[in-house]
Amino acid sequence: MSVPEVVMLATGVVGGAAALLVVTSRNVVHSALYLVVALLAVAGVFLVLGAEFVAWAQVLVYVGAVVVLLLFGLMLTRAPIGPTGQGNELGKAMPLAVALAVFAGLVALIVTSYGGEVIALEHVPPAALGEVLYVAWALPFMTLGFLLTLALIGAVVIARREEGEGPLPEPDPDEPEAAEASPPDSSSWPQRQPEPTPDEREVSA
Amino acid sequence: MAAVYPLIFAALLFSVGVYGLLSRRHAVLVLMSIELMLAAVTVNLVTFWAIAGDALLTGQVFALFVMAIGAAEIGVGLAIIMLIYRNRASVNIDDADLMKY
Amino acid sequence: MATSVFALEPLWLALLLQALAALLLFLIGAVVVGYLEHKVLAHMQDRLGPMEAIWHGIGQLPADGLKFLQKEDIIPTAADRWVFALAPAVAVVPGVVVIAVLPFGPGLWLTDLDAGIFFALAASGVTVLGTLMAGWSSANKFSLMGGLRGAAQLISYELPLVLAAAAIVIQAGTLSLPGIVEAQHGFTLFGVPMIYGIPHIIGLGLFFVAALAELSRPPFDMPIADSELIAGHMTEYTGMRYAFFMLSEYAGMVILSALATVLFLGGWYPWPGVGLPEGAAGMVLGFVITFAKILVLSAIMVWLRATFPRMREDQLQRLSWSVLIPLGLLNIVLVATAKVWF
Amino acid sequence: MAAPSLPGSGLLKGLGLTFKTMLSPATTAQYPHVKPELPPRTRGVIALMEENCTVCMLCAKECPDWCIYIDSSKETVPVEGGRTRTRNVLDRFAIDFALCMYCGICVEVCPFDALFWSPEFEYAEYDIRELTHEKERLREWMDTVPPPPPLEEGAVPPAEIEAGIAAARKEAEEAVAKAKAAAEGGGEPEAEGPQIDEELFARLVAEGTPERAARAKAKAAFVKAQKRREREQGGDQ
Repeated sequence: MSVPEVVMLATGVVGGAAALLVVTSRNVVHSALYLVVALLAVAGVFLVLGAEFVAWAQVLVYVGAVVVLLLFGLMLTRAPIGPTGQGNELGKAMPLAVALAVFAGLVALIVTSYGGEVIALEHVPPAALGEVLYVAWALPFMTLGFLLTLALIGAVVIARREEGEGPLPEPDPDEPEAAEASPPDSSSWPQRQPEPTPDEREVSA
Repeated sequence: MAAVYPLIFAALLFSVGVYGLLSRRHAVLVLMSIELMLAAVTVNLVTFWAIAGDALLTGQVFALFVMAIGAAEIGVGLAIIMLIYRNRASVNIDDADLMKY
Repeated sequence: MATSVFALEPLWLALLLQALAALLLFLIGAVVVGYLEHKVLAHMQDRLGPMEAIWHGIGQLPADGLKFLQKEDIIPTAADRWVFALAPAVAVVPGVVVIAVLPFGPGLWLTDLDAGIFFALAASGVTVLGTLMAGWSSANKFSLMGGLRGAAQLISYELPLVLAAAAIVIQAGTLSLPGIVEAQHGFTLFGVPMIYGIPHIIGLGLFFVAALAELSRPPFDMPIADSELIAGHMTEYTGMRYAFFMLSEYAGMVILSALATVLFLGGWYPWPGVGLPEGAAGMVLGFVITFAKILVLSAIMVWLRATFPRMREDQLQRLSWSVLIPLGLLNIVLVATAKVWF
Repeated sequence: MAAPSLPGSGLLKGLGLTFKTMLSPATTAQYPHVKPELPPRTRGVIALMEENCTVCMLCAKECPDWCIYIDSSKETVPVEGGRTRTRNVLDRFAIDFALCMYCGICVEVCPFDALFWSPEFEYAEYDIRELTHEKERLREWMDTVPPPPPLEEGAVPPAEIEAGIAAARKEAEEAVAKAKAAAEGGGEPEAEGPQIDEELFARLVAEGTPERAARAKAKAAFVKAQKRREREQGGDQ
């Protein structure tokens, strides 16, 4: 076994285990932290394969920005310490069966198609990547930039709080007793009541 | 180096992502599973580039593209989750069923 | 171009020496800058600062380190133990890793990556994870607020930092840090040898402001904000773990000052066009010059800390998104235009 | 209206100020190496002049913290050719400086000048119980009490001191006079009437003031002038 193979196996095992923990962890924040490990392992695989620039881009974009954004979102919505009840239905047979079937199919396909294939590792300097990126791939690259700008604007538009859309509903001036009768629940973050679902509307009607 | 190692690693990441996507109901976890699947795709792209030895470095370039798409997807996805949370006080994707009826 | 002094055989010896050197540089840099901060800040506030340890307090930081070592290591009951324990390490490790690519003199670098500046920025971006982990796992609302502020701040200021560095990369035509120093050495402005910092004054300002914000140093220390958040994400930490956070802050000052030195101030050369003697003398001289530049930049950071009050969170975000980032994009356009033109 | 300034000039001004401060010498006092220069009325610790204490207990009673502990006993003193007398003996006088809030009421109320403020302040202890200091220690601190600060230029001296000086002088003068008389051979001292300020008396009478009132005023003026003279002489000594 050569050095690259050992490194590849090690990163692969670590990354695979971390990925499994991402989807099985009962704590969402832990999931996000395991995702960091999995993505770093992916960067390691890139390094072994000789794609240095892609590896650092993976670290910069995924670990430095995407996971931080995910954690940020998690903490903004709800920052639970300890296991959370939401979305932790483990041991479902169906997803497990589907995932195993996908894995088995993919492995069978890989082994039959690329079983004997050997990669000749070569290091690609970032300069070479830059040359093809800005010459041969210039148009897709610019399109991508345009897409990113659109996504940025779209995200801002979606997440923006509209004028007058405060976290607390405006008290009705006609019914002062109602406002006094129901003091805000101090245990929960002040937020708008969820609208009744159509079923409830039908029942009340 | 044998080509199967990175490919099997990618397959593992992808199927784990599939499992997470199907079994978990937490919206952010679903996003994470999608990220795992995207990472599997980038690993595949880079591996196939390493096997084929493309002069245009197609695999690496596409891996970068996938990363950019992933970042954009996370941005928009989290914005949507924030909005749902603000309106429904829940991050369970089963609660976001207003358009079903 | 010179090769690294660490390019020797066998490989394991080279690796061991590199790791040792990185750790040593990390610690020495952090301690020297820490002492600088103690003294400069003190004199700017009409104080003397540490005076007792050895001579004029030069032993103060090692003494503090010893004190931290013997402190009790407290983990709050409600804390998430593993995440809480790991967070300081996550904050420190990127700093040690980045040291590996920084050139401290001709041949005085541990490794010369082709994508050196890119790697340095990527790795230093990981530090924010430590802040977030610490903030969340402490089970303390002040810590959580500090962690959230830290994450928001570091995400928004990573962009101007990278944009400012990108302009220099365009100018130098290489991502390698020693390569940038050498390219700068041959740079002339209208026939006069010039450091990048003078024509790229916008980039230098952007880089410096963004670096201050990346380090959460005053006036951008909202994540720590001792008057409102106690110590932000570090509130619950004691002893060695707390010392790790302090160490990562000081080492961060060294690293970002060193990056600014390489990108804008000519690296180990006293001035572009002015060479250094060959051999060991040149190495020592180059190291001294680099370190002097790093210390001057760090002293300016301390100076800003002593002068300016903390900004408000919304002002901070506005500064980044509506001033620095547009300015950074404009800077790139200007630099690229100038590069093509001349 | 202030003149419009360049944007950012305020920031530079601030930077300049901190830089100037850095270059100016620091104001830090290097305390353990350099002793601080304390003002004369520093309230460092309370010292006891044991000899002056009469165990009147006023200080202990007035202390808001009840931090003064006094024990005393009666002692009989034989007097030659008379009844024996009793007097109070101070057995214990302690101040708990862990409780003391340095209000200084005990120093103020002491009618016999037994308590003083001393500028001594280095009496920290590792154990809070050792902050209760007994009369021996309090007496030692008496040596560090500075002399009262000199009076201001032209200030009126305290009445009781003046009275004491005047009484002493009068006694001395009487003794001198007596001795002189004895030396002259027992001549009766001339009984002098009260002296008056003749000049003022003449002027007041000329102005039409009743003689008795004028005499009283002139007498008061004379006494005042004499006192001033005495004071000036006292000040010279």
